[in-house]
This record gives sequence, C-alpha cells and structure tokens, in this order.
Amino acid sequence: MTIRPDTLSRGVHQAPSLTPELKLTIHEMMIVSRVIDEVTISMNRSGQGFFWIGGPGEEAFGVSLGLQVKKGCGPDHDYLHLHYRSNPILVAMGALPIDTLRQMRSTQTDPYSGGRNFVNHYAIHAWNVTPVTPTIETQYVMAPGTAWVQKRHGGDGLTIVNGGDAGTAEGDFASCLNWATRPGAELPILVIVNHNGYGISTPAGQVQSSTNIAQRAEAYGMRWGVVDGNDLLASWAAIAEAMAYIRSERKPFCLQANVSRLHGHSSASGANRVPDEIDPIARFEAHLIEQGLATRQACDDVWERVRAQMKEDLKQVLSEPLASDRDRFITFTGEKPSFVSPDSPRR
Amino acid sequence: MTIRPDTLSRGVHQAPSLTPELKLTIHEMMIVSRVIDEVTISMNRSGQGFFWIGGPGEEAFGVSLGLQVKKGCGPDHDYLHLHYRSNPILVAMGALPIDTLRQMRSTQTDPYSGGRNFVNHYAIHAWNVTPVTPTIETQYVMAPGTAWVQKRHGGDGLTIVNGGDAGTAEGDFASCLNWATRPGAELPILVIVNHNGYGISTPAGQVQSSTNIAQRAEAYGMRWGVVDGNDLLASWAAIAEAMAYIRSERKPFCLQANVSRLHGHSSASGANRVPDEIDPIARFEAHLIEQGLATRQACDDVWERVRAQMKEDLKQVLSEPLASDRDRFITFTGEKPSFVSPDSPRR
Amino acid sequence: MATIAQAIRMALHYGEKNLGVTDVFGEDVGPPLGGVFTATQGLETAWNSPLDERGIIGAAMGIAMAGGKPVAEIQFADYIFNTIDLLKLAGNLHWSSYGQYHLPMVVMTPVGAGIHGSIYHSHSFESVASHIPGWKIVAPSNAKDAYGLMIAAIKDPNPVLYLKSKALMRAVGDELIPGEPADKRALDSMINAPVGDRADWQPRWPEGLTDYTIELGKAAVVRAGTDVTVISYSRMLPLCVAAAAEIEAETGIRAEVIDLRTLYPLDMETLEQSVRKTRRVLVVNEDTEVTNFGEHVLRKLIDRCFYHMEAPPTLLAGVDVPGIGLSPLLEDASVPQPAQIKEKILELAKIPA
Amino acid sequence: MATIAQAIRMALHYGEKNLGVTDVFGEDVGPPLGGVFTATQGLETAWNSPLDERGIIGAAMGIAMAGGKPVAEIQFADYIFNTIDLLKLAGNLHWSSYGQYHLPMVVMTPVGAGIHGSIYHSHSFESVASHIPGWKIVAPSNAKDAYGLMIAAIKDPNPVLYLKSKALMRAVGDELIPGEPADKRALDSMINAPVGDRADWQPRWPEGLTDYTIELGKAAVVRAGTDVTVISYSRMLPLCVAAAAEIEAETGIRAEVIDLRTLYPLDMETLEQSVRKTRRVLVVNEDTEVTNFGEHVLRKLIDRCFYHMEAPPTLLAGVDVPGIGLSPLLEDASVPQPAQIKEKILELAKIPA
Ligand SMILES: Cc1ncc(C[n+]2csc(CCOP(=O)(O)OP(=O)(O)O)c2C)c(N)n1
Ligand SMILES: Cc1ncc(C[n+]2csc(CCOP(=O)(O)OP(=O)(O)O)c2C)c(N)n1
Ligand SMILES: [Mg+2]
Ligand SMILES: [Mg+2]
Repeated sequence: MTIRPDTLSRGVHQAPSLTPELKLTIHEMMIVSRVIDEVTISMNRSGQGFFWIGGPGEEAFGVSLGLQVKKGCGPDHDYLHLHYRSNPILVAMGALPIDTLRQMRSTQTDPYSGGRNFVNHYAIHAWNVTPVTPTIETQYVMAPGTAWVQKRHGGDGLTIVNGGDAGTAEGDFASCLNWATRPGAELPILVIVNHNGYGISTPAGQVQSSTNIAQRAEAYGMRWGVVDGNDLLASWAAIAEAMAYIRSERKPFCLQANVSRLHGHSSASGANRVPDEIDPIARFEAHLIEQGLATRQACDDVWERVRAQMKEDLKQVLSEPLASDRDRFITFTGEKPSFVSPDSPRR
Repeated sequence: MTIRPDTLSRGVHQAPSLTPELKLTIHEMMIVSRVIDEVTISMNRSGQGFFWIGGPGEEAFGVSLGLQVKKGCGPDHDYLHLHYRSNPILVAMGALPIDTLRQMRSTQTDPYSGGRNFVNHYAIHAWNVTPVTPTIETQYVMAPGTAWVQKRHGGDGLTIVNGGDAGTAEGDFASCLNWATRPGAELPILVIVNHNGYGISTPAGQVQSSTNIAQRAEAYGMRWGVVDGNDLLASWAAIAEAMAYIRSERKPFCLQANVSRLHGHSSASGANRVPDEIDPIARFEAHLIEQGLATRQACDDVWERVRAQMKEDLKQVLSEPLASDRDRFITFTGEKPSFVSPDSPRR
Repeated sequence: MATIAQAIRMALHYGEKNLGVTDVFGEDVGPPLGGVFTATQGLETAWNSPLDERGIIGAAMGIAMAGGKPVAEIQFADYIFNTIDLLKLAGNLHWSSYGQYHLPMVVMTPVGAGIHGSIYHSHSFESVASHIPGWKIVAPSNAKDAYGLMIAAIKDPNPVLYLKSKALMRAVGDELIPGEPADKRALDSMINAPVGDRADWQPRWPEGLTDYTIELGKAAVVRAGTDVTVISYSRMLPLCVAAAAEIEAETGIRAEVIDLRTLYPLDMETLEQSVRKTRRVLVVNEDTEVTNFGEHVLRKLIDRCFYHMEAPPTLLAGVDVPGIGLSPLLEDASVPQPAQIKEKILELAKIPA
Repeated sequence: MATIAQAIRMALHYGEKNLGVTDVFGEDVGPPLGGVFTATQGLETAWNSPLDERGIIGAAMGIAMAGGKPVAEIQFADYIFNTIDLLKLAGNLHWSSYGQYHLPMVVMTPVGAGIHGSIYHSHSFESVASHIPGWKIVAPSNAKDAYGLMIAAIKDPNPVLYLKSKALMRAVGDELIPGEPADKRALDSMINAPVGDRADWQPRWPEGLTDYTIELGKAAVVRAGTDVTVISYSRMLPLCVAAAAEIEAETGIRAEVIDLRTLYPLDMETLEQSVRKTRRVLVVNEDTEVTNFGEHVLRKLIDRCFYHMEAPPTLLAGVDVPGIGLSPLLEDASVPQPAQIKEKILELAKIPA
C-alpha cells in the first residue's frame, strides 16, 4: 500500500499489535466466519432458510478490520456502515455466530432484524453497527452523517463504510468522497471498497475502466491506498495505518481491498465454491505453519472444533420459532403500534 | 490547458479557423447573447416576465463552443445536453434572440416549450438540442445515451453536456464519467463543467475541496483539462482540441471552463451586475482593439445596433398572446390528447 | 404577526436552543442567504450543504443515527424525487432493525404552485410521500400552525416531513404565536437579515418564545358548518375557507372546512365526525389526481361511513398533466381555482338527500 | 407453453428483430446471466450496464432521444426509487418540449412479494408509478399477456413501464403464444441457456413468433359474473380468479374478475360496465394501502357510478408496514392472502341491496 509516512499524534485508540497469540485468535475468527457461511449455505440448500449471501473470501481483511474497531456506543466509538459480506468484521467484533444463523432462519430471536431481513444484514445499536441496507451504496451517503457528529464531538472515534466494487458505479460513492472533504469540515471516515472483481455476473472489467477505484479519492484531495485483502499481514497494516491517520488527523482515507468471492454472488447463483480464487484462510494458515505458530493438524483441529460448535448452534436455532406477525407493526418509536390487525396479539 | 498533443485522425468535422472576420462575428454574437440577458432581466423587473436566469459571463466560452458544434439532427451531428446558462451557445448556433424573449414572456409562440418552462430552458429537436432540464445534473446521466447511439452509429458526431460547478456534487456527474469510460465502449462525449465559483449563495470553496473538478476524470482514465473560460482565444483552442480528439478517437474528454457570473444567480437574488468579476466581452474587445480589428467606436456601434434590434423584438413579443390552456394536455405523442377539459378547444 | 417563513425560523431557533436541534442544513440554508425563502436566517446551527439532495438526506440519517437531531431542507420539493429510496430507508430502519434504531429527523421542503414557478418550482409531494411508510407528514396553512407543527416535528422521535407552501411563505397569520411581538415591523427588524452585506448581522430573537406545540395527527375544524365537509391543507386551505364564506354569504349553505395539518397519521375521528354530520365530502389539494393522497382520505372515509354519504365523495385536485406551465393561463388551468372550489362545494350541497 | 420469463424473452427477441429495439440492458441483463430471472437470455442486443440505476434510466432516455428504442431493466423494483426524478423527466419531456421530443422507451422491473424476498425483494411500484404523469403502465398476469403487452409497449412511442411479478416469472400459461411450440420441453431446449458454461450457446428461436399485441388500455374480463366486480392484476389476479371459482362452487355467488393488464391509462369503460351490473366492487393489489393505486381506481368508479353502488367500494391491499418480513409468517400477514380475498368478496356479495 502506498500511504506516505506521516507523523501521527499520540494518545488515540491504538491497533493491538500482531502478536503470535493474536494471530492464532485471528485464525480462529477467520474460520468461524467461514463456517458461518458453510452452515448458512447449507441451510439454504436444505430449505432451513431462504436467500443466502455472505462473506467467504473476505476473512483476512474483515477480521483485521473488526479487531481494530473501537467498539462501543455513541460518537466516542467507531460507527460501521457495512454491506452484506461483513460477517468477518462482525465475528472479530464479537458477534455470536448463532445470531447469524437465526437471521438466516428468520426466527423471532434474530437480534438484528427480528426475522425481517436477509442473513448478514446486521444492526447492533450497542456497537454502533448501523442497519445494513439492502440497497447497494446507500450506506455511503449516510456515513458522512455519523462522521460529522464525531468530527464535532471530538475524540478519536471514526466512521467506517464499506461496499463492493460494482456498487461504486452508483453516484452515492462520489457523494461520500465529496461530503468527506468539505473544506474545514473534513470527516474522520474510512471509506472502504471491497473489490472482488464482480457485481453478480458482471466482471468489473466490463463496466469500469480502472481497477483502482480508490484513486477517485485523489481528485478530492483525500488520501487513498489499495491493499491485497487476501493478505492478512498487509491488510492489518494498511488498516492500522489508515485508522491511525484518521483518528489523529480527523481526515478521511479511502482504502480499497482486493478480495476473493469464494462462493459466487449468492444462493441465487448456486453458492458453489469457485475454483481459481485465492483463499485467504489457506494463505494465512501457510504463514502460521511457516512461522512455526501452528501445525497443519492444529489448524484442522480448529476447523473441526468450530464446525462442531456451529452444529450445536444450528440445532438450537432450528428449535426456535419463526418470527410471527406479533411484531410486524412497529413502524414508529415511542408509541404504541398504531396498526394492529384484529387477530394480532401485541407484545 | 493541459492536453497532451496527439496525432489526430483526419477527415473529421473541423473547427473553423479563427480569422479576423470570424472574430468580429464572435464579438457580435457575444453581444447578442449579453443583450438577451439585459432585456430578459428588464422584463423580469417590469413584470413582463417571471423568473430570470441566464448566461452573462459565459459568452467567451459559450460562443466558442456553439460555433464548433456540428449542427443538425440525428447521430451524425452533435447532441447538446445543456444547462440554463447556455444562451451564448445557442446564439452562436443561430437561435433567434426573439425566441428567448418569447420563452421569458411565456407566449404561445415560444418554440422551446410553448410557454411552459423558464427562460433559457431550450429544446430544439432539429439541432439535437435536448430539453434543458430544470433538475440540476440530470443531463449528465442522459448524455451517455445519445453518445452511445453515436458510438455505435459511427461518424464523427459527439455529445456535449454542460452544467455548473456546484451541481457536480450530485452523484450524476460521477455516473457520467463512469458510463463514458466503459472498457471497449468509451463514448464520444465532451463533459463540460462551467465553474463560476458559486451555487446560488454558496461559494465553491465552502463545499468542494478542489477547484479542479475536471480532475475527477483522471481516475476513470479520461483525459481532462481546465481552461480560462473568460479568455476567448484559450477557450476556442481548448474546445477545438478536445473536440478533434473526441471526434476522431471516439473517446471522452472532460473540460472545465472557469467563467464569471456577472449578474448573480438569478432574478431571485436581484440579478444586479456584480462588480469584481471579469467581463469576457470587455476582455475580447480589448483584444480586438489591440489587434487593430476594431475600434472602441466600432464596438459601441455593435452594442447599439443589437440593442435597437432587440427592442423591436421585445415589442413584437409583447404583442403576442400568452400560452393558453389550449395545448396543455399533450402528455403523449402519437395520440389525441387524452385529457380534454370541457372548455378547452383542442388544436 | 409573523409570516410562515418567520414562524418556521422562530420555531427552529427555539428548537436549537431548547429541543436539541443540532443541524439545520441544506442548499443555501446557512449564511449569507438563510434559505431561498429566508426560513433559516440567523440560526446558530444552520449551514450550507453541497448541492446534493441524496447527500443531504443521507447525512440527516447519519446524524440522527449518531444522536443528533437534524432539520434538513430540500430546497424545493421538485428536487426531492431522487431521494425516495433514502426516504424509504429512513422510514423503515426502525422496523427493519427490530426497533434498535430510530431516526429523530425532520425534512422540510417547499411545495405547490402559486408563484409562477413553472414545471420545476410547482410540484406537490404529499401523494408520493404518504405512500412511504414510516414518515409522519405535516403541511401547515398558517403561521401559528407552522410554528406549532415544527415544534411537534422536532420533538417527535421519528422522521417527520414538513411540507411548506411556497405561495404561503410570506402569508401573515391572524393569530399571534405565543411569545412573538404583535408588531410586524418590530419583528421584521429583529429577525430579518438586512439586504446587502450581512456579515456582521445578528438576529435579536423574541424573548418569550414558547414550547407551543400542535400535536401531530390532529386536524382543525377551521370553519364550522352542517351541509358539506371540505377537507384541505396547505395552500388550498385558505381558498376553501374563502369559498365557504362566499357561499354562505350568497346562499346560506354552510360548508364545514377542516384543515388536516397532519397528513399522516390522519385524524380520522375529526373527519368521520364531520362527514357523518354533513353526509357530503370534498377533498381539495393541488397534487395531480392519479393516485392522489386525497383519494386515500376518501377511501378511509368510505370504509367508515359509506352508508352515511348522500353524495359521491369527491376529490378536487390538480389535473393529470406532466407539469405546471409558466404561463399563468396554463397554471390556472392545472390546479384548483377558487371558482372551481365554490362550484364543487355547491354541487355537492345541492344533491338531494 | 412458455413461462412469463420466456414470453418476455421471445417478445424482446421479436422486438429486436422486427420492431427496432436497439438495446436491452441493465444490471446482469446481458450474457452470461441474461437477467436475474432469465428474461433476457440469448438476445442479440442485450448488454450489462454498470450497477447504477440512475445511469440506466438516463441512458435509456438518451438512447430514445437519439432515435434508438431501448428496453431498460431495473433489476428489482425495490431499487427503482432513486430514479423517480428521472422517470418524471421522461414522462414530461414531450410536454415540456412542446411536443418536439418523445421517448420511445420501455422500463421493465420485477415487482411484488411471493418469493420470500424480505424487505428489498418484495416492493410494489404501481402506486408511486401511476402518480408519475407521462408513463403508460402494464402488469401482466400470464404468459400470453406478457408477450402481447411487451409487443405493445415496444410499439408505443411513449415511455412504458412494464411491471413483472417476481413470483409469476416461472408461471406457465394455459394459452399458447402465437408461434411458440406447444411442448414446454422443446421450448426450454431451444431458448433456455444451459447451466454452466454457456459461452458458445446460441438460442434457437421459434420461427413463427408474431406481432401478437395486446392494445394498451384494455382490461380483460377473465371470469364473468354478476354479483361482485373484482379488479386486480399481476400476482394477485390468479388468486382472485381462484377465490371466485371457489366461492361459486361453494355458494353459487358469481364474482366477475377483471384483469386490468394496463394500469395507466385505465380501461374505465370495461370497469364501469361491470360495476353498473354487479353494483359492488373490490380492488385487490399487494402494494401498501396508503395512497394506493387501487384507491384511484375506486375514486374513478365513484365519480362515474356512485349511485349504482350498493356496498362500499373496497380495497384489499398490503398492510401499511415499512416492509415485507423474511419470515413467511410476517410476509403472509402483510400482503393479501387467498382466504382474505374470499372473505372480502363474500362480505361484499352478502350486503343486502
Ligand atoms: C441499488 C441496488 N441495485 C441493485 C441491487 C441488486 N444487487 C445486489 S448485490 C449486487 C451486486 C453488487 O456488486 P458489488 O458492489 O461488487 O458487491 P459484491 O456483491 O460483489 O460484494 C446487485 C446488483 C441492489 N441490492 N441495490
Ligand atoms: C436537483 C436540483 N437541486 C436544486 C436545484 C435548485 N438550484 C437551481 S440552480 C442551483 C445552483 C447551481 O449551481 P451550479 O451548479 O454551480 O450552476 P450555476 O447556477 O452556478 O451555473 C440550485 C441549487 C435544482 N434546480 N435542481
Ligand atoms: Mg463485487
Ligand atoms: Mg456555479
């Protein structure tokens, strides 16, 4: 990545250092995220859930990001405006795998949407995770709002927004760059593009002239960089550097991560494993083994353990009731539901 | 301007050369355009028309552009998607001043909109002038459509789209850059930004980080340049060079013209002459006089002649009836109007 | 006696001082202009946004998510139609996040014809807006209501759309807003920015402005009657009142005129009560007539009191044309005119029971 | 026997070969996918656009201005709401250019619930769309109509919006489209792209496809009856037909079911004739109920035959909630279900004259 080195202020929220222990934790988190996808894909196939979409291939970058988030509620902490491939981020932040299975199953217990939205459409108010919008790119026009509150508030909290490569064709991406750079009101915002080379069936090279989407930031006077999102160490460093800059300088940064799309777009295209794409977990495992931090066997043990646990989770989820019409009428806050159908008992 | 010199193919529509005769013609056209603004402003003040908006300050760039348009109907000729300060372009293309007074007056004879739209909202099908949309920036998403038809059609016709600086904050500007550069489907389109430093009351420096808006084209692999739009000779050359490139290479170019806004935004802000802004006509007259192509007196004579003629035009326009409800119901083409109010005779 | 523009300005001032308003923003909303209709002059929290309606609505949503309380302006409702997807998101985030998020935000925008605005300064918005779930919608017709509804909109923890009639913006009410000076000139000199250079200008706000609130969802019977119910709001409301007064003077027929004030949620109780009494109902607005909000009002009334209706429940609305023409002849032929309102009221009143 | 997706595909093929269609485009509309519902597989003029709905509608307008004839797709109607301003412009350019320009363009988009699509693959669009002047709107409920309405939409020189029900996309009609092979398998093997690598695939189009056109603005009485008029379209139409059949079998009550097919302009003659006969009317659609297109249909009928109505003109529509939930229990509680349709028809039929 090509960030010019800069003197950073001290005292801001620091990225943890990448110790051997942390690397092993990261490894496990990557696997947890991947196994969530395995299980939710299988739920789609077996009719235990409907549409599937998720993040297999984004684990290296996503877990690196999630672990560096300043987690919490309110403008002192980081806001996240995420798209639907962000389970690695959420896992690293500590979200429970079972809750994603719940959303996949559309149970009443789904804490993110109460059985209303598709899987991987999170909303966690306690952690500043704003609702994932199914409309591509709209998160990019909302993110400047939270960042503006943070700018005014002071502190080192920042706003993170991510999305895919194809979606940057929407004007909203440019809007975000513009709002992030108003003179004198530059925003503490990390604008991320997860470039997996496709929008559904359409290759990026067919509809966009450049593979460096982040370069668009240049004309707005915004710093930017491109990183190999399949390389955990590079991703970790790039995020750390960008975040340190944003936290201390209170200015925006645009970071593109080139990632894999290991199971195609979604269940609509079959969700089968794609050959030819780099697997960031395999790559990280090779690193761990090479560095003597783990053995093949140790890695396999983690996979097995995680899969076994997730099986239990699934069993639990399948025993829970689907979301019912009990709660469907909560349109407004602070009021009794105004639209009660005669046969619907209210919570 | 900073266009890299390039070998251009031959045989495409050529810009006329800037002979002394042509310079004098240009001078008169600039004056005609300015006097249209003088008269329409006075019509607003005297209650002979409603809202005023126009192009005083854009004459040097606009007339240069209008004279280099390949005028006509259909994809062999240039398409124009203009904003509401384009009277200099229209005058140079040969539009009649009286027709702009008609639109200002909302007469039935207004050929552009039949008394429906504000002044300087042109539509001339015979010259590929597409309807000026009152919605800022929407012309930038339509322009790729005409350019795409031209790309496929072949020939040297191109599409021109222009708009203001503030409007480029809308995502539509970025959409245009993206659609203009699809790999293998690059469009013959001249994307223009008329930068007058303001959006109504808001200075550009308050809401945009860079004064070089055209630089945004860079990240799309599109050529771009910035020209002093108050300098007729520079404007002429920049347009000629950009158009020659587009006509022969069938690829897009983004050109920013820095222009003046001599009478404020519109009648809503009073439309008084602003001090401190460069007057492109005065500047061009200084050039003509310096070059011995005209005297001060000769220049003044042109002003007088044009003003006298326009007085006659206004008299004529004031004698014409306002647009009536006779024609208001033509929603669809190819059909009898479907909504006839009982008391409205139909044409 | 304030104009509606001044009433809004004072309510926003009260809001930023007392109700937690953090941002009043939009195109040309901040200094020096203070809004194309001067409704945001002199406010401490007012600022100019980029010319980007999607950015404006998006930013308002983000600000509200992070605990701010924004009042965002779309300069003219004519330019809000590229943000409908965002308005829909704002209206559904509470529901789709299972109640975790709610968006305390106000979006205000000028609507309607009446200022020779031609096609793109004459749009109405209530029909599309009321179809977007999750928004409350208000549309005042006088200065006092404009104040009280803005206070209510600010206090509400949900998204509220505030539609202000362009043509009424300078209309002076006949009721005093609590706390405002009775002398219009005095008020003008206190809170209107001077013409010309205003860099050093500071408003002097009336001291006694209050929390005066008009509860959302409450219509007002502004003229009592027994023979026909006329339901309207915003610019059409005073025209309906005038028509009713003329008709009564001329014929003795007494139309009851109701100002909806809040378009969503509807005050069905007040409406139903009136229609059960008059047994005839006319809804008047200036939006185009196909899938018009007034049709919804009529349908709701039909659901509740069809058997009480002695005449066809009727809508008088804008003609189904693509735009309001600039020529006054075109405009007048496209939106309801006083004579048409009178005619419709009389027509309904004269249908035998 | 074609599915609706295949019917559209064949009509577009006929259109690009015989009616001057120049571009069929949108997100994932070209190869390899040929549309998320396969409706554009194998077409010569189909291409993939950037992921940019505003760019898509804008490009279609530009293509139409320059003499092309585009059929643009918005992948799901759920994603059309950031383009409403452009749709409005497309609808008013003919009017505002005083008849100089007209836009021969078709925009097609999948609508409605019924595929467990949750909040953003379940939106309806007819209520907002019908409020936009200058567009004709069609919404087929079977394959033969899907073909004939697409041909009509392509031929029309004005903007036409083509709403296709997601849930019906694979529905096989019971009437043959002129020129299609009767054997479904044969058709599949000719015009469905193979699973897997399809780089070298070429469709074999049926030879005898025709100009079969369903005139815009013509509804169809799909089941004759005397006791109640049921007006519907798109996904709800077959549900209404089934309900009417069950009711007749069970009670002898005969509902007349009308498939609107064209939502704008309305076929008021057919509707009025039926309502004057049955004196009871129910409109069924799945869009949310506030300012719903069905309310417009009812109002138009009230204007014409209020005094013939013996029961409240009634709307059965989607519940006023911000979205369709993913859980089937939520979805079923939000859009009209067969049992509710039956109940409403019976309720109206049983009201004494
Ligand atoms: C506004 C909008 N348009 C279209 C869609 C349908 N859609 C869902 S995902 C997708 C492709 C997104 O591609 P990209 O942005 O590259 O993200 P990726 O899925 O590849 O991570 C599309 C077109 C949508 N959800 N929202
Ligand atoms: C979509 C939209 N938003 C807002 C407006 C109102 N408006 C008209 S002109 C204008 C300022 C335009 O500034 P700029 O783009 O710099 O062009 P200029 O008028 O300076 O030439 C605004 C905000 C509009 N017409 N359309
Ligand atoms: Mg992608
Ligand atoms: Mg400007």
